[in-house]
Amino acid sequence: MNMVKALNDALRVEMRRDERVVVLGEDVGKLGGVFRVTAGLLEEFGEDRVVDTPLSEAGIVGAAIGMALYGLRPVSELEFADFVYPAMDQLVNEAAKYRYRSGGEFGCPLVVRTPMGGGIKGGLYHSQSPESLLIHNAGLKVVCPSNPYDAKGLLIGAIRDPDPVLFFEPKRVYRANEMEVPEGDYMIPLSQAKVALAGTDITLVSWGAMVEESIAAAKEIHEQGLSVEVIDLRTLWPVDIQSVVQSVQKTGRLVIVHEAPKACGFGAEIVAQICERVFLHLEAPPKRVTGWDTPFPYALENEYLPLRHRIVPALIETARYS
Amino acid sequence: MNMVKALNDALRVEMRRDERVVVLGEDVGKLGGVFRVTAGLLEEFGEDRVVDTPLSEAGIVGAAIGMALYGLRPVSELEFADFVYPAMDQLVNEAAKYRYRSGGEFGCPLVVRTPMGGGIKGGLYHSQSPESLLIHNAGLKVVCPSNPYDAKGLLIGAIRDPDPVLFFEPKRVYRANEMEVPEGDYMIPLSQAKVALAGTDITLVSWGAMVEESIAAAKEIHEQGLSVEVIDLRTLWPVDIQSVVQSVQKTGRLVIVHEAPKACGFGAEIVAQICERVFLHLEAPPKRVTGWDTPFPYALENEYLPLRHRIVPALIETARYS
Amino acid sequence: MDLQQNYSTTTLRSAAKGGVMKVIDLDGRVDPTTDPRLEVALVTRIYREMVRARLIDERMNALQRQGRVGFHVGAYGEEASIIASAAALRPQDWLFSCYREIGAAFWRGFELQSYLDNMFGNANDIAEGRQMPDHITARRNHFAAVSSVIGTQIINAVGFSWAAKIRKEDVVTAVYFGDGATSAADFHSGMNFAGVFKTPTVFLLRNNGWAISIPASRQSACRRLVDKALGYGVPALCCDGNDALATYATVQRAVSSAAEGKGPMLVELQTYRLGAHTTSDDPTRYRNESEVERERKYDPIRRLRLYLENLEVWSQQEDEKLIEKIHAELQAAIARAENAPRPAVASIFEKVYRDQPAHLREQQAECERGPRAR
Amino acid sequence: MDLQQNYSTTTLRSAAKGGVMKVIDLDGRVDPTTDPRLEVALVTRIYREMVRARLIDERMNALQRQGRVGFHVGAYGEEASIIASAAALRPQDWLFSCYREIGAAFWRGFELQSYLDNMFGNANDIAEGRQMPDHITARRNHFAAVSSVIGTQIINAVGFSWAAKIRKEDVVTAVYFGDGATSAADFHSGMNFAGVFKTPTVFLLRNNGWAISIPASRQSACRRLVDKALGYGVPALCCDGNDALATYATVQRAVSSAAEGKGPMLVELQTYRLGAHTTSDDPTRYRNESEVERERKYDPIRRLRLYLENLEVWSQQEDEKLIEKIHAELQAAIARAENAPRPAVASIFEKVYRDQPAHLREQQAECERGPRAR
Ligand SMILES: Cc1ncc(C[n+]2csc(CCOP(=O)(O)OP(=O)(O)O)c2C)c(N)n1
Ligand SMILES: Cc1ncc(C[n+]2csc(CCOP(=O)(O)OP(=O)(O)O)c2C)c(N)n1
Ligand SMILES: [Mg+2]
Ligand SMILES: [Mg+2]
Repeated sequence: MNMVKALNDALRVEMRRDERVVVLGEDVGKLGGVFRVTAGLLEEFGEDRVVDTPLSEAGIVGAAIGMALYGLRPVSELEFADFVYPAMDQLVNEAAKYRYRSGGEFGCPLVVRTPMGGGIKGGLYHSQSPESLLIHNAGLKVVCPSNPYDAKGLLIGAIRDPDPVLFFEPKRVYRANEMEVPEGDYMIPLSQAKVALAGTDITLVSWGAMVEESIAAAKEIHEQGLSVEVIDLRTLWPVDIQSVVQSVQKTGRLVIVHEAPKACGFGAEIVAQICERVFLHLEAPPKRVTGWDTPFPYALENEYLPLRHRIVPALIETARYS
Repeated sequence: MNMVKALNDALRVEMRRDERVVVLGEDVGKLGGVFRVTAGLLEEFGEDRVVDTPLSEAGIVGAAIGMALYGLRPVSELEFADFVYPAMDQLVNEAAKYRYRSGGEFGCPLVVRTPMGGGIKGGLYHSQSPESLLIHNAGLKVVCPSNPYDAKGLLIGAIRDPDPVLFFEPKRVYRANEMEVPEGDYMIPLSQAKVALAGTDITLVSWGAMVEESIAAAKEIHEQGLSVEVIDLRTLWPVDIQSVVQSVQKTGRLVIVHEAPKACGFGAEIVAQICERVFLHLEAPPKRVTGWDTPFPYALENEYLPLRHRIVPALIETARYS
Repeated sequence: MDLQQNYSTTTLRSAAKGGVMKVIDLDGRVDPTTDPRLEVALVTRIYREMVRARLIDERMNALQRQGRVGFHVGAYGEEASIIASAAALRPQDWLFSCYREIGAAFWRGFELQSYLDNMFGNANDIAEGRQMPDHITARRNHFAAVSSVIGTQIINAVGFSWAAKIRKEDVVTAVYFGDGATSAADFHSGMNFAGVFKTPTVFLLRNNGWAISIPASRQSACRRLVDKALGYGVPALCCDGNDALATYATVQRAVSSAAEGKGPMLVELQTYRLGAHTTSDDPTRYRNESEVERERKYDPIRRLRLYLENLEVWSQQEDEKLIEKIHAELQAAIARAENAPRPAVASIFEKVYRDQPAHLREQQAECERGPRAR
Repeated sequence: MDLQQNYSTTTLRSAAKGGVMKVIDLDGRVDPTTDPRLEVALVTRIYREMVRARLIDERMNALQRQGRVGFHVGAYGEEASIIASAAALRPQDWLFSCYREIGAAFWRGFELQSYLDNMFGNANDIAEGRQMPDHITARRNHFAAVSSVIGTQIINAVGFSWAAKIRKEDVVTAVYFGDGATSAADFHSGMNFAGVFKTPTVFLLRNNGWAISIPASRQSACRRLVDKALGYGVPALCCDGNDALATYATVQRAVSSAAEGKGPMLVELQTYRLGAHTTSDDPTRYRNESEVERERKYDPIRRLRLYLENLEVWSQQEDEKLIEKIHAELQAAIARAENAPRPAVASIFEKVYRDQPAHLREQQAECERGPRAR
């Protein structure tokens, strides 16, 4: 099953199990979403629970907040993460703060799914990775799976979570590969990172589409006798920093790989936290391999992305540092 | 002159000098802005150049972008930085990317002024410090002065800058103190930090309202024989990292103080950059003293903010680390 | 008498097709053709709540001036538009509001003590002092948590009412917002979604003529604010919001229509902000005192009192008793709120999420361990 | 003949007061009462550009299928609404567009070679391959840089036209957007600001019945899209957007009105998207082929050709010559664009700001120094 199918399956499982779950967004109905993640849901669950909305991201998220306050479990889709900005006010000022400002009288259990990152030649406006903006604003949770199995389990976990979850789907992975994904119900709890590849010499932290690139890079330098531990964060916030801490305690070296621009990206936060927690274990400066601090260009997409050709030298440099 | 007057003076200087400069925003006309920064401008420059707009931040910024494309030099005011979110899409997807996506055919020289941070018991929605969100999105510049003199010079610098500038005004400082501010025209170029207090043992980096708190904390521990170098960044992005690097090369210790929440705040970026650049100089883990990772509470504002009572122990801890 | 003439020329006044619904004139006499013939007990209750709202406002303004509360946003002159509209809802219905409609929460049973605990931001406050004054939460009273951000509650209310429709539950959701809010993005998406999905939403556009210093005439170039509804396929009504009976009747019509499954309705409540925008505002900088003087004639409380006196169901004496009672209640609630402890430091770190995550546990410990602010 | 009947029942069709402006019928005959009596040379030029636009579309779709360009968004069936509207602008006027109005840029002199350099994202492209295909910039042609974000250009165009008004310069700014965009926040602020500040803006609402899979009837519950203008105090006109003469005449009226200082106008151009949304789309999933079949009758190119043929100023032969010429031009431009080099790596790091800051100098050096992507 590829990631698109796995996500579709997760939605089906939850919609069958819990009739409070509704799906809304642009083109999620008849079309089944521009990436087909919601294909067939309209036919199975009907117009009340699978809703094609007018073209307004603020509307999609703002209405979902109202539904969540009422007691539904809305799952909104934004067509691309680049279009999260029209909904930022609702996310940051309403969803993120509703529980807090009501002293816990109201909760806001909603999921906002959105395809993120590069990999489809989407240029400036179909490639962005805005995760750090949502992390910075307290009250939101942020998830980003790297493979079909995790995608299904995490989406189910996100839907059952009592708080608002931004669920970023790496569109480069959507149909890139298939893997065994169990039928039916299983859940991966949020805030648990996974060791995607065990190793001893360097810790590489990543998420989403860059996990595969990281593993490929790790395997490549394995031939040179370097053993890289790749940690797939899976949930970005609240982050499972203990998994990273434990790994760095072992390796003493840290590389972080993400697609978003470097400046104030989530990589910086991990560097800062690791410095705060295990400074004396660090034998080399933590290194970030990221998107450049520019908009996301169209033609030179592969020069923009932190793909294996850029990860390998970063790993070698970090390994050799002394 | 206090900061409000200094900013007002900067606007007057630029509006007299350059008739392309126009001011627009909610209540900037007759009322002179909710903090009176634009007081008297309507009377002097007339309705065409000082415009009270309808209640729409997206409109204020979106229209300013169009004006800038035409060749004007709009200065927008958003009533509080907390209301930057309705304008995020225009800022991130239009202002920040216009030059890039047009191959430099168009520039977008506009300034968005907005009062930021705590200090007036504004609670959740009149206290936020969203600077890191704007830094993360390439194409924007971000400025935050800490005192009246810099505020005037930097605002003039921002207005003359060829690119979009977010100009955050620390409202806690607005009327807090007076200082000598020259009449007439002077400009402080962007991207130049300032050593606000020279020292040798620890580098403290801050901006906006926390600079004064930092200096106070530094003076307090001076009595204990610790010499703190306080760097006021003034421009947050593009950051003058060299000033920080030079200081850390000398001190080997770094503390960053900012009001915004810690996670993915600009402090993390500075930590990461300093690790990348002068790791071997660091004798202690870089430390962040920041707003907590929660919304900004009303009653316990002073417990939320990283005021001197929290800066002092952080400095001591960092100084003693070995 | 032309309504347009009654109001300031600087403010945009709307008139729905067939005009503006009015019942009581300036002397408290009713127009028999529009009189909804409400029960005296109901009207008296509305009147009492309107008086209470005004006295609370006066008291809060005074407390703010004395530096005892940090801020207040009042509803001086807008009491009918707020309380008579809330009165037209059914018990199971819900209200979303902006910051100026505390009176509507009181109507629904929100306790004065809870209000004052919010005003003082003390430990007993429902939100434990996290929010500014006048930013209340009253879930038990079917009243959503107030945000400061203009307009956001509109689309939230639409989603809320839409959920009730999906769940086939007989709940209408009303949402208050000001003339300024009609320019906000969430008015646009809210009205549009409500129209398309025929949600049981009642949009209560409380047009008080001003958005801080911006007159409604500059907020939009439309002839009448209700014209905006047409662009969303949403029917609209308009009433004199300083006329409690007209307000009640008009809002009730909208509520019934929504409850019957006929979808949303926009109701413009034409009123006037007699006071400052908030205690932080100085309206003399931008509006003429003469305009305000002119508007005082339409004071909704005076008109409703004259109506009740004409019916001989209310007297000067009763008025005095009422005022005294409210003052006493206020006195007691203020004393309790003012003497209550500040919120615990833990309140900063709790309820960000349902379950406190590790990083907030750490930060709370750090905060509790460290020195306190001076 | 009732216009409502001509179009799919799934799409929302508007009719301005006094109905929908039409000139040419399906057989190319004109209605003398509405005929703007345009010069033959002008109409012929419009026709030629419409044909060119269609041929470019066909060719780009083919190139995309062959994997030679990455993406294309066509205007099949919407050529009149795009080209005849652009034709109604004066030389000094400006255009802001969404992604579907490249034909309008061509009208204003944008070069085919520049277009293809964008399509291939090569080093000669004005934006050096930074943008997706069909996202052009043509400053020299008074055409703003295209964004993918629906609606944002509307308020930008309002600001632009407002600037011209402030500078007292005789420039009208027209802005294209789709029916879907009317739901976006920036339509709301754009229309509202234009109304309030009486900016010389012409809003060109290209209603092609669909926003990807969402029919216009679900985009809004309003009866007619032009009804939205009323809520902003902006006058509106409506025309058959598949009728080049009606489109020209209607848009010209709006441009003149704006140029005369009468403020903005909304023009709804009623057309139909005969093709897929883009090359990434599969419309068979959500709309009936029969609806599309029905719409083909209203093909704007066929109608305009019949009109010209009726006037005996155009012939089959000329058509063939035109097609041949366009193909040859295309062939040459494609070859040049396809063989041009890729943009330099430096292009990633340049033009983020006017002057390259230190951190981008560093990142560029790092990128240039490091290994290239495989
Ligand atoms: C998004 C946003 N922008 C600006 C403000 C600042 N502000 C607070 S109240 C107000 C005016 C609101 O006017 P209106 O909607 O008419 O309500 P009223 O205060 O008159 O009841 C403004 C601009 C805000 N709170 N939120
Ligand atoms: C803000 C935003 N949301 C969603 C999208 C995805 N999207 C691209 S085109 C489109 C439909 C636009 O429809 P319309 O405005 O009618 O223009 P048309 O394509 O029909 O010409 C959508 C939803 C987008 N580009 N921008
Ligand atoms: Mg108002
Ligand atoms: Mg369309």
